[in-house]
Amino acid sequence: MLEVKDLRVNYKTQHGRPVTAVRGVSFTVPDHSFVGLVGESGCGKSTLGFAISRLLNVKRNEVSGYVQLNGKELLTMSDRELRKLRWSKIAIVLQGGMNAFNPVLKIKQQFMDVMRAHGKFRVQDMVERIGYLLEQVKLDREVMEAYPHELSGGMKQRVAIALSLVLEPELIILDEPTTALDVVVQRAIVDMLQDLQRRMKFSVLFISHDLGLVLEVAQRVMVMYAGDIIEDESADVLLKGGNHPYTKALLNCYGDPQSEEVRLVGIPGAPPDLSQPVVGCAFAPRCADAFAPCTLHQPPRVKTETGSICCHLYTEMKGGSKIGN
Amino acid sequence: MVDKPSLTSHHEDSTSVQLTEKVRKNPHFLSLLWANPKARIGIIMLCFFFAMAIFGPFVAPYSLADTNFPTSQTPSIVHWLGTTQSGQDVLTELLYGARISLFVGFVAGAIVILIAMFVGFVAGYFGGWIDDMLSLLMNVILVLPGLPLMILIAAYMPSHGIGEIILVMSITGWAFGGRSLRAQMLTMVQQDYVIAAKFAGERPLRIIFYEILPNMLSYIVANFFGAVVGAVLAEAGLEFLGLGNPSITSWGTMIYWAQSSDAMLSGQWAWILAPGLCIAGLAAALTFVNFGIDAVANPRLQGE
Amino acid sequence: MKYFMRKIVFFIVTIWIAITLNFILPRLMPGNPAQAMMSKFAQQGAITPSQEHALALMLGMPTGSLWTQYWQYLLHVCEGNFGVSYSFYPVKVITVIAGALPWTLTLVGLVTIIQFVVGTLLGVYAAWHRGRKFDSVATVLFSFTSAFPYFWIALLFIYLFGYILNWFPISGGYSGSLSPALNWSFVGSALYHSILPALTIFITGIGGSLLSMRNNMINTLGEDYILLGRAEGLSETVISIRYAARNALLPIVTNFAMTLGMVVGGSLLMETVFAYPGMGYLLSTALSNQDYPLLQALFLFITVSVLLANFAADIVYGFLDPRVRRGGAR
Amino acid sequence: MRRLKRNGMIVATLGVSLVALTGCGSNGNSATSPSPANTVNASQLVVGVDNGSPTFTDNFNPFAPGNRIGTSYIYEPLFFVNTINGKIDPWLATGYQWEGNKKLVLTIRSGVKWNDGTPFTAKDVAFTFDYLKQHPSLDWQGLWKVLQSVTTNGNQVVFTFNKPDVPAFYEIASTIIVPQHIWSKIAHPTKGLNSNPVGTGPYEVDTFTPYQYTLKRNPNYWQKGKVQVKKIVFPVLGNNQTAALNLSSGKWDWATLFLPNVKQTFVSKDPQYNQYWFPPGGIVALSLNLGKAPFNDVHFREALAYAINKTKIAQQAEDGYVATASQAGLVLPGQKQWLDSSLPNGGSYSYNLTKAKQILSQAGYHLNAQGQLVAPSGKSVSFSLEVPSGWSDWIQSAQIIQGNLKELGIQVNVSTPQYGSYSQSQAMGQYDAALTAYGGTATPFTSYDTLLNSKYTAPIGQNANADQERFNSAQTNQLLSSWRQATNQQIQLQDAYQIEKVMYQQLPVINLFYGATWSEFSSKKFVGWPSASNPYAPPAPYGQSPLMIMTHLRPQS
Repeated sequence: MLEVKDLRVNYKTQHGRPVTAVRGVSFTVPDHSFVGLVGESGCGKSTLGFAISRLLNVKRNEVSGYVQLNGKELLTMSDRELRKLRWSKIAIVLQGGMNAFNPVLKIKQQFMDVMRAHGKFRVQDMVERIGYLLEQVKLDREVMEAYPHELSGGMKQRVAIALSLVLEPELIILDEPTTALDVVVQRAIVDMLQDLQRRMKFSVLFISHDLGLVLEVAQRVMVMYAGDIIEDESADVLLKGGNHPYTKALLNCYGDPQSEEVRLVGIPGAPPDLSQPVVGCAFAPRCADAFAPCTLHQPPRVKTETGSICCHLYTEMKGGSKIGN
Repeated sequence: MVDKPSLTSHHEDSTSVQLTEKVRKNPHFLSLLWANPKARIGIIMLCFFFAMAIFGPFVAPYSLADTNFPTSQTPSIVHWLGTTQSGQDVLTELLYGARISLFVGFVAGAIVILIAMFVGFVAGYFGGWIDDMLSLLMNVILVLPGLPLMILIAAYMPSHGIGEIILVMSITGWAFGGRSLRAQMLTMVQQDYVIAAKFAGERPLRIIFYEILPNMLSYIVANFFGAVVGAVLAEAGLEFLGLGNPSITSWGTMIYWAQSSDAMLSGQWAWILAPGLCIAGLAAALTFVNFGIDAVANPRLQGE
Repeated sequence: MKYFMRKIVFFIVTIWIAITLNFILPRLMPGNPAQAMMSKFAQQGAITPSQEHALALMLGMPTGSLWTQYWQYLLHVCEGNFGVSYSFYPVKVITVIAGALPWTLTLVGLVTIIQFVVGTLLGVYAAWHRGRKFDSVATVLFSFTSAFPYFWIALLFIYLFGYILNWFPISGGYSGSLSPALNWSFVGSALYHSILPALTIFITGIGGSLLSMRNNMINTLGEDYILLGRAEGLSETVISIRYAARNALLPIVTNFAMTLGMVVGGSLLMETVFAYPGMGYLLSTALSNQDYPLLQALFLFITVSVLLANFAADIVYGFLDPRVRRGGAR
Repeated sequence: MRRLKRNGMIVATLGVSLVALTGCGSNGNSATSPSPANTVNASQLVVGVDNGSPTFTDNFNPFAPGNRIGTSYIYEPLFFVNTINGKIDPWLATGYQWEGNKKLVLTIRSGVKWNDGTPFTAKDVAFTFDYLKQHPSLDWQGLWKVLQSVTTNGNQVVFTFNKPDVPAFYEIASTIIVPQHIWSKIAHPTKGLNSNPVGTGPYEVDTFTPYQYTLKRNPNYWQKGKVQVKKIVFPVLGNNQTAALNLSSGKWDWATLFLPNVKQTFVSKDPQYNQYWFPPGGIVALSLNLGKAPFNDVHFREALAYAINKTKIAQQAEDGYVATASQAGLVLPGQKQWLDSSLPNGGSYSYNLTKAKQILSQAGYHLNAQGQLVAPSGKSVSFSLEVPSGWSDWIQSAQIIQGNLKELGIQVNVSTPQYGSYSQSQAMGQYDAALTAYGGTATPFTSYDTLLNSKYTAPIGQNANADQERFNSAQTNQLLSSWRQATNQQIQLQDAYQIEKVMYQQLPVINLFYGATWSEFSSKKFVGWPSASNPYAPPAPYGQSPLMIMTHLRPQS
């Protein structure tokens, strides 16, 4: 189980103040669960994903907080330990997959590189395993002999998923895995992913800007805005409309995911400048329902029946109980 | 030369994207450049050389026409860098020489970049057979070894002077810039706003100059500086071989005179050392500025 | 295959253009080189008509229409017949060049390769440890050295190591008392004589390879597959070499022609300063003697050498980059 | 490159080929195993003169322009002509006699052998000249334009002329002689390499590598008692800079280089032995295109002669190694026996700016408001001055002239075209002004003839082989013709005096300074070098001087 507590990421810039891309985020990803993480471009969701897997550039980013995988603290772990743990416990699938493969190595070799980094395998066994995994993602075994440029975007994405499974990790973080693909391919991959997750019993943190897509596959969805998770709710609740005005607005953008009709309602305004301290609710300037406290105090995180939310409006109306500080 | 990476980043969340946006639109490009330590060294050095070219003649200890000093002197208090075989003060020559060296470098660089822009833009914008032909031409010129080609052309030139040197360098030097600007143009024409402008029926010239050019400025400047470096070094090489006009005073002709007057034999190390250092310094200054431009334009090179 | 065919066609077209350039240039410029040669022979006084006639007979002036001459010229080039050198008369140009080519090829070729390997490795190191002391010092230092004019460094070396300290010979390719042969004393002498020239190329050239490798490498380090490699828990060595350096090398191989062109150009000047018995020194003596047949042939040989090296680089590139080898788009 | 150094090389080439004709030999291979040279050997002379650029070709062919300088030590002429003073020493011929002015009889030395042991005879001499006739490309002097036949009569060779040409004697005298038994079998004299030369000279080829060759003494030499240097080593010269460094570091015993501040850079390195002598060997002059205004105005030329500071040029451009040149067109002091003593000031124009201005204003020139000189025609005077690219001392001279003439209000543009274009524009008369060299010949006749004889010139736009400044004077032509036909010394002298007057008064060219023969040598191993006090030969290691010098050198005791 992945447990994230008060995670903060500051980007250093050449000029002026650091930008706080992730502002004290806490959440958990339980075993065998499929969790979605959604938000607009620039909201910090990918940064969050990278921070969890400790892939951010140490020199340019300050990361603080706690990230624990099955009780082991990732952020302070030694490099050697971390390297061992990577991929065998926590794997990642990158956006688009276009550049996620070394262009000069065959697919097979890239699989083998990972396996060799984590143990001794006989070539024959490795080939067998790769073939099996490729079949799992509904690809031909022969694909292992191909170079990345010889594959289509959808194929590459499948290979990326197969690659993430090679050491049977407990958690897979998928960062916009389908963004560059067309809708049909996207659907096929998402379905396959869901199927794999159910069969192989790993956990998934699925990062995407496409709330509609996430709602279809995830059990639980976290909505991120301006570096913070503003709503963390079960998919069922969100499908009914959610509680946070931002979530609602996002849902409106995509229309009713269950209906054929798509209404595009843009959200006016732009996210705040994160190099300045945020006073009050970050979404307040764009929120149609904002009232006095919104611009003054940061809304506390309160529990809902199936999740949590940060919104004065909700607290006022439901009087939910605070979590944490 | 450094291969110019693409402007776009794959990590949307990274703030560097915002920086890149600033590069494109923010007028404070120079202040960003200044923030880069290497670029800062480069800019300071460059300012120094420009100051030398502008004010050199005013601060020079003697007049350039003054040829009545004892000849072939080694450095002394009176002549910091010694005197030449014809009784001129080496320091004075060095200060005056900055003008010609910078002039040749920057004029040749400007011509080179103009040709490169023209050919690169035409090839990249129009594509098709025009692109094929121009690309072939550029590749051919690129693989022909530059200096031997310059020597061959210069050898047949009836006379030698600044004009001829600039001409030779312009003929042979534009292909590198042309190729990289073409590549840049190729990615630019696929940008949405360019496609939109095309559909809106804007004329190619307008699209190139109003829509595309501003977004390519950092490339053009980098290529220009690269061309200047090439021109400064090539000028020195041609002058050294006696293919320039030795009656003018530039850093290249200074080395030419120093070696043809056996400066080494008479122990006048300063006469050889100083102009070479100036050439290297000028070229290095431009390279440093280019590092800075690169770093500002290319997020991956940042944060050093 | 299409890739290689294209490269071969390009190779041939470029050689043809170089040959044609060689033919056209002298004819575009005013003044008749052969005439110049004549007056040169008769420098101590003006040339008399009988001398002019004698010389014209001796040197063999081109005749016929421009097209005939061009056709003749092409044929001669194909036969390796570049005429007779003015300054080495009656030795054929091709013989003169055959004496110089090996020296340049060996020295410049070898040092360029060494310089490239060392520079590239240092570039990898600098990029991998970006921002650390080595990187900062190396980038600044090598930006300077790569801006040094070759001939200038060569002059300083001769003065310091040859004349003042007397550690190395001032000029030449080997000791005069030896005959070129494959024995230790000759090879040793040749190596000893090549140290300063080699050092010149090395010092001025290494910055270029280092800096371009460093920058490419930094670019490559920003690629997703590097990030993924880290996430996969691959070792530093595998990531830096197999993933980053291997890919960062590709654009450098593509730009080989330019790098090589610069090194060759610089080495030519270097040879002139050291009176090294190679193509560069030959070029500058041909230049000062107005030995046009030799000059033209030298340009052609240098061009063909660079082209061949470049062609080789293209082939290597084909093997290094599967996108080219396996019929991808490029 | 310093132009005069370069000139040295060219003279060397010329010396051999112009004069040449002789032959050489079969294709034996003399490049045997290399001897361990470079050890300090008191009996060998190391000569830094032959520029392989970059390496040597094994060619001792006296007819080929690109031959080895060592060729000069192997083949010999009929007479040794000292170009410094015109003195003639018998060499392969012992004497000569003019019978009228159309018949020359030479007596050939007996007891001379070719270095392959074959005796040398008058037949070889006649063969050599006939060989020139058969191969017009070898007849650089155009001797067969005036010769009718060359025949032998015992040990005599008879030259019959079809028209009188007494000065042709010098060309015949310096023609080098090749063996009939070798060259009669060679059909294309210039096309082959001659790596095993057969000559009568004091040396023969010992070893050869592309970087160095050595000559050893010819055991059959006819004056072998006089030849004491056992071995001569010719290393590759290299470029000017490295050559100067090598000379300065004492690696060579004899060289011909321009060195700046020679006392410090050469003599001081070994003051006991290191010496130099730079005797004048020609005249460097400002050539003005007489076919153009205002150069066709003798007053203008005279003003220029006064306004140019020749002393400064000699001091700065030539490091003070040379003297300013007499306007008479003679290389002094060597040719002083030809000088008309009535010429004022030895025929020299001294620097006098006031006088120059005065002459100009008397001739109707004036300065305009911008300070430019305006000719009587109303045109302001400015012109370009051409100097070959890379001849740095000439360029420097031109820059000084530029500064001098600025004082007169004349704008001079110094241009440095490639040599080819430079020589072409003079040949075609399409130039304003140029620096040029002439003179230094054994008899001043040859210099005057090529400089002044209008039969060689051509209208502007057409190729003139000589007289490129386009001087045209019937009186001068007449004087030259008279001189050409005169065997009588007095008549020759009278004609010379007249021509000197023309040179002095009409200034066809403006003489600047004497071009020097650069020569540095060390007396550490050998003494007996030529000097100003004993100018028995020009001190050059090329041309025919070595024959004379090698018979004068003796070991340092």
